[in-house]
Amino acid sequence: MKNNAEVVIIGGGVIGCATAYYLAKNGTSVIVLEGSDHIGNGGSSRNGGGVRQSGRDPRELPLAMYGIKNLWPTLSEELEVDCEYHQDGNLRLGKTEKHRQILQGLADKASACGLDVRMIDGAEVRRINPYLTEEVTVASWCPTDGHANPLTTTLGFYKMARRMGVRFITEEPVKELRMIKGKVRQVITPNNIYEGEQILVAAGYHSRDILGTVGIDVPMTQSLLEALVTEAEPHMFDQMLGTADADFYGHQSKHGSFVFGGSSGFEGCNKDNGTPITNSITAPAICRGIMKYFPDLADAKIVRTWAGWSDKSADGVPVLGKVEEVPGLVVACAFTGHGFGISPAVGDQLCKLMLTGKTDVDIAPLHYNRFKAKI
Amino acid sequence: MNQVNDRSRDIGPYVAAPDDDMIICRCEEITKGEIRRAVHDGMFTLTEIRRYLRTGMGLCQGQTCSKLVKGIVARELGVSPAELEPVTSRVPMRPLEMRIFAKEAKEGEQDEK
Amino acid sequence: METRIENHPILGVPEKGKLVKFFYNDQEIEGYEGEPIAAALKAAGLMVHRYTKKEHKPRGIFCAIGRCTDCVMVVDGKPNIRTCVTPLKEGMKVQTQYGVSEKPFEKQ
Amino acid sequence: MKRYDLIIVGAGPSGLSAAIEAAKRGLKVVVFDENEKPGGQLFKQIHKFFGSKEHKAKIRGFVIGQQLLEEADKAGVSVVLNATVIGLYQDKEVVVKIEEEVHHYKGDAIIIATGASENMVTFEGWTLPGVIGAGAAQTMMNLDGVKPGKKVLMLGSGNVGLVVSFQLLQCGCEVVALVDAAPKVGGYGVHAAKVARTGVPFYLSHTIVKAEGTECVTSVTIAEVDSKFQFIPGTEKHFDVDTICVAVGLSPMSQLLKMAGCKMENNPKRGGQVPICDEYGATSIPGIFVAGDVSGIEEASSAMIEGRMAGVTAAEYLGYMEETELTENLTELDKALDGLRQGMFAPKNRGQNITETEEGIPVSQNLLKHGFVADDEIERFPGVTHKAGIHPVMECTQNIPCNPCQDACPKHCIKIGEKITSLPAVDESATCIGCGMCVASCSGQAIFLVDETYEAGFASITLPYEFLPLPVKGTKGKALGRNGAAVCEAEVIDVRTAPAFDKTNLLTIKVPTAYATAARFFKA
Repeated sequence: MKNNAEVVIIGGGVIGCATAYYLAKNGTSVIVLEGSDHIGNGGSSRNGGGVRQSGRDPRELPLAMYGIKNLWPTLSEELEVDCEYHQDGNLRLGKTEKHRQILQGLADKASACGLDVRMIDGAEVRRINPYLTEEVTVASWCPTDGHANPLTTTLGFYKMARRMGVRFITEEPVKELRMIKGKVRQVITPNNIYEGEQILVAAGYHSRDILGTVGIDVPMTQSLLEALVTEAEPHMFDQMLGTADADFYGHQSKHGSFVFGGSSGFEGCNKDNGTPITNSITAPAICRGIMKYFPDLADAKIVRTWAGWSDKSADGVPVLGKVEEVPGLVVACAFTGHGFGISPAVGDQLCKLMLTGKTDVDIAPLHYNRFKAKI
Repeated sequence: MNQVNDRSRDIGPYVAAPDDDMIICRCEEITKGEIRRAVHDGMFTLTEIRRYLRTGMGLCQGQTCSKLVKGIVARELGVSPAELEPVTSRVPMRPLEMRIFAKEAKEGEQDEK
Repeated sequence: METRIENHPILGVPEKGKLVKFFYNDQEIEGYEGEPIAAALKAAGLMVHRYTKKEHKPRGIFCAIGRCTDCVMVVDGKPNIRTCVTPLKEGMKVQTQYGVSEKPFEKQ
Repeated sequence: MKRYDLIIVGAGPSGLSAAIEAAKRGLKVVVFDENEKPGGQLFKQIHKFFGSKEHKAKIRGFVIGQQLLEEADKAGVSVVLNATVIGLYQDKEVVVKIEEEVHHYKGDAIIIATGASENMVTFEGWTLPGVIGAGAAQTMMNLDGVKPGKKVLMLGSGNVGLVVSFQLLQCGCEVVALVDAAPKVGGYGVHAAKVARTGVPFYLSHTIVKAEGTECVTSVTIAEVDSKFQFIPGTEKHFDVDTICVAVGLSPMSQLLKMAGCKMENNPKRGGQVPICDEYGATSIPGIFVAGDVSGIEEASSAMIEGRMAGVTAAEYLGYMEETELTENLTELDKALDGLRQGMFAPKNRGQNITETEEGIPVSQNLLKHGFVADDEIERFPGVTHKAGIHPVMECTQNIPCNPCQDACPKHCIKIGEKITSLPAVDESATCIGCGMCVASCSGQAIFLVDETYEAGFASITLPYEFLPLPVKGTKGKALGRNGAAVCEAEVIDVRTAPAFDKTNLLTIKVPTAYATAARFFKA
C-alpha cells in the first residue's frame, strides 16, 4: 500500500482527525498515524466536553470564538453524528470575595477581546441554574459558551475523514522524523516509512519526543487529570460549569449523566503504571467538590471514573503553526487540557495554513519559538 | 500489520440483516444494526464502538453485553473475537453514590468488626 | 402466595423476616423484611420493574445478583435502585421507573 | 493506611479456601464480599458434589459453604460482607465500600477470587421480563424462597442448565423443555438423566426463535438448527411459559485484575478474558494472586483447591512458610486437582468428540441427544447387572471424577478402584443387603436397588427421591422410564429417610417384573 501522501499527520486525536477531515474536504491526500490502538485515545476521549471561550487566555481566545461562530453550530450535520453540542452558556462559580476577584479578572480580559462575559450575583446564578447551593454568591456568565460530546465529535471527524479517503493506521507509533534535502519528509515507525510533503505533529505529549528528532523542543509537562460520570439522571440543566477554585468542572450530557472533572491537587506528580490510571484519592475529592456546589447530586451514582494525560504547556496555551526552520513541519500540541473546544477551529485553520500559508485567525502568539528565558 | 489497525481495510459493504433491530446493550438500548453500521463507519475496536455508541457505558458498565458486542464486531470485521482487545475496566466496579464515594473513612475508624 | 416456596425438599421451610407492608406504586402489598425487594415483587406476581428510556420497553429481573441493573426502580424517591440487592423495609415506597423517573412518559 | 497481610476479594469457595489456608499459617487475612451472605454460589448449590472425599464429595454445596465459613472463623479470618470492592489501585491498594463510606486498605498480598458472570444469548424478546439467567433462578428459589416461574423453558444443557432444571423441579416449577443449540448434552449425563426421567423433554440442536409477550413472557417458540446454527424452517415448536431461563456458560469476572494492570489474555478455553498466571495463581504483578473461576471457568470443587493453592502460595510469598513446606503442600494439592481434572469432561477434553469410555464401551448416544440412556444401551455398562435378590444397578455411563458409592457400600459391592473416573462395577462376590447407602450417596442419583425376584411377577426398585410431597407407603401411581414416559403401574412399598441419606429419600416401588430394567421414577 502507498505510504505517501501530501500530508502525514502524527496523532489520531481530535486535532489530527479534525485537520485530516478539513484537508480531505479540500481534496488533499492524508495519512494519519496513531500510536495507540484507538482513534481519539488521549485527551480527546478524556475531557469534560467544554466548548468555552470564557476563562481562556487572550492568545487562544480568538480560535475559540472563531469555532463557536463558524464551525460548532453545524458540526453535527456536517459530521453526520450527534456531537451533542449545546450552546447554553458557561457559569464559572464562586463563593468568596477571593473567588469574585479571580472571576472578575478573567471576565475583564475576555471582555477586552470582545467576548460577552459578565459578572452575576447569587440570585441570578440560581435563576439560570436553580440546583446550585445558596453558598454560591457570584459567577461569571458567558451565554455563548457551551459543551459537546468529545467522543462522538472526535470519532465523527475520523469517520468523515476516513470516508473521504484519509488513511488511518493505528498502533503505529512514530519513532523519528527524517529530513531529506533540507525538508522534513519521512516519518519512521518501527515497521514502515511514510512520506509527506507536509508533516503535522499533533501527538499530545509524545510530540515532544517526535519533534526532538528534528531538533525542535516544546516545553511541556504531562499531567494526569481525572474525571467521572454518573448514571443518567432526569434532565436538570444545560450549562457548562466551572468554579473559580477549579474544584470541578463539567455538565449534564444529553444522555442524562453528569460528566465532571476535578482535582486532588496532585495532578502534576501522580504515579502511573504506564497507562493513564486513576488514583484512589481523586474521585472522592471530585465528588466532594461537586457536592459543595450541588448538594442535590449526593445520591447520583458514579458509574465510571477515568484518567487522561494532559500535555501541559509551559505558559498555558498551545503551540500551533508552522515550524519555519524545519520546512514542511507543522505542529499542534501542548493544548494544556483545553484543546477540545477549539479543535474544529484548529483543524480548519491548520488546513488553511497548510494549503495557503494563511489563517483567518491570528495564531502568531501560539508560535513555537515564543519560549524565552525570564531574564 | 494487525488487521484491525489498517482502517482503510475493505470489510465489504454494510448489508442490512433481519435481526438488526435486536437490542444488544440492554442498558443503553443499542441495537445490533447500530453496532454493525458503526464498524462500517470505521469503529474497529471495542473501545471505539463504546465511545461512539455508548454500548457498555450504561448503569451495568457492560457486564451483560461486552461479550455479545465483541462477537458482532469480530464477525463484521472478519476476525476472531480473541483478536479484539476488551475495553478498559474502570472504578467503581458497581454504581456508587456520590455521597458515599466522597466519604472516605478516617484512619483508625476503619477497623471492621 | 403460591409463588412462595412453602417447603423445600432439601432446604426445608425458608427462613424469613417479619411480614411487612410496603407500597408498590399506589398499591399496598406485603413482603418479608430483609428479603430483596425484587423477591417480594416476584412473590406478588409483579414482573415489570421499569420501562426503558428510548423504546419504553418493559424490563424486570434478569440476573438477580446486582450486576445487570435491569431490575432498577424508584425506591423511596431515588431512581436506579437495584431491587434485587436492596433489602425490603417496612413502608418502603417502590415505584415503576420510566426512563430514570417515576413519572410515566406522558407526564415527563 | 490500614494494612493486612492478605486481602481476599470474594468469599466464595476459592476465596474462603484461600483465606483458611493463609490464616492457618499465621497471616492476618480479611475477605471482602459484596453480597449479604458469604459462600458465593455455594449457597445456591443444593445438590451433592462429585469427586472423592478430599473434594468434599457427596456433601451438598450449601453445606460445604457452611463448613468453609466455620473453618474460616476458627482460623481467625475476618469476613466482611456487604463490602463492595470498587477498585484495585496501584501499590496493592483496595478500596472498599462498606456501609456508607469508602475505606482504603493495603494488602501485602492480594487474592482475587471474584468468580464469574453469566453469558447471554440474544433472541427476539430476550429483554422481556421473564427471561432470566440461570443464576437468577437459583437465587430466587434457593436463597429467597420464591419460585422463578410456573412454567419454565431452560436454554442450555451444560451442568448449570441441568442442575438448575432439576432445582426448578424440586421447588415445584414445571420445566416444559430443555433446549440447547448444540447437538449434544453439554453437562454430565447423570445430571441430564435425573431431569429426563421426570418427563422433561430435551431438544438438542434447537434454540429459541423468539420469546413472546408484551409486558412479560407468555410463550416461546423454538426451532431446530442446522450444523451452522441456522434455523430450519418448519421445525418450530411452541410452548406456553412464563419464564425462560438462560444457562449458556460463564465468563471470568476479571475486571479488577485488568484495572490493576495485571497482564491479561483472551483464552476461550478458560472462558474469556483471564489474567496470565501460573498454575498456583500468581499473576504478572508480584503479590497479586487469583483463584477460582476468575482465572478460568471450572467448578466449585476445583475452585476450592485453587483457593488453597493461592492461600499457601501467598503465605510463602510473605515469609510465613518455608519453601519446602510450600512444595509439599502444593504437591498434595496438585494431586487433588489433577484427580478432578480427569475423565470425559476434563478441561483437556473440551470440544473433543469422545465416543468410548475409558473402559472401551461405546458412549450412550441417546444420552447425548435426548438426556437419557436408551433401554437397549444401558445393559453394556458395568454397573448394570442382573441377579436374583436385591442388588445395586449403577447407571453411571460416563467417566467423571466421582467415587463416593465405592465407600458408601458397607459390604463393598461397588468397585471403582484407584482411578476415580472409572465406571463403577458390581463386585459379584459381595452380597447386597439393600441398605440403600449407595443410592443416597450417588451425587448423580444414578444408583438404584433392584430386586427382580421381589415377589412372584413383581420386582422392587428403590430410587432416590428429592421432591415434595414425599409419597407414602401404599401410594399408587405410574412408574416412569428413563425418558420420563409412563411405563407401567407402580405402588410405593417403602419410603426411607435417614440422616445418613442427607435428604435423599429412598422410595421403593413395586412394578411388574418385565419393567424392572425400565422403571426409574415414580409419579403418583
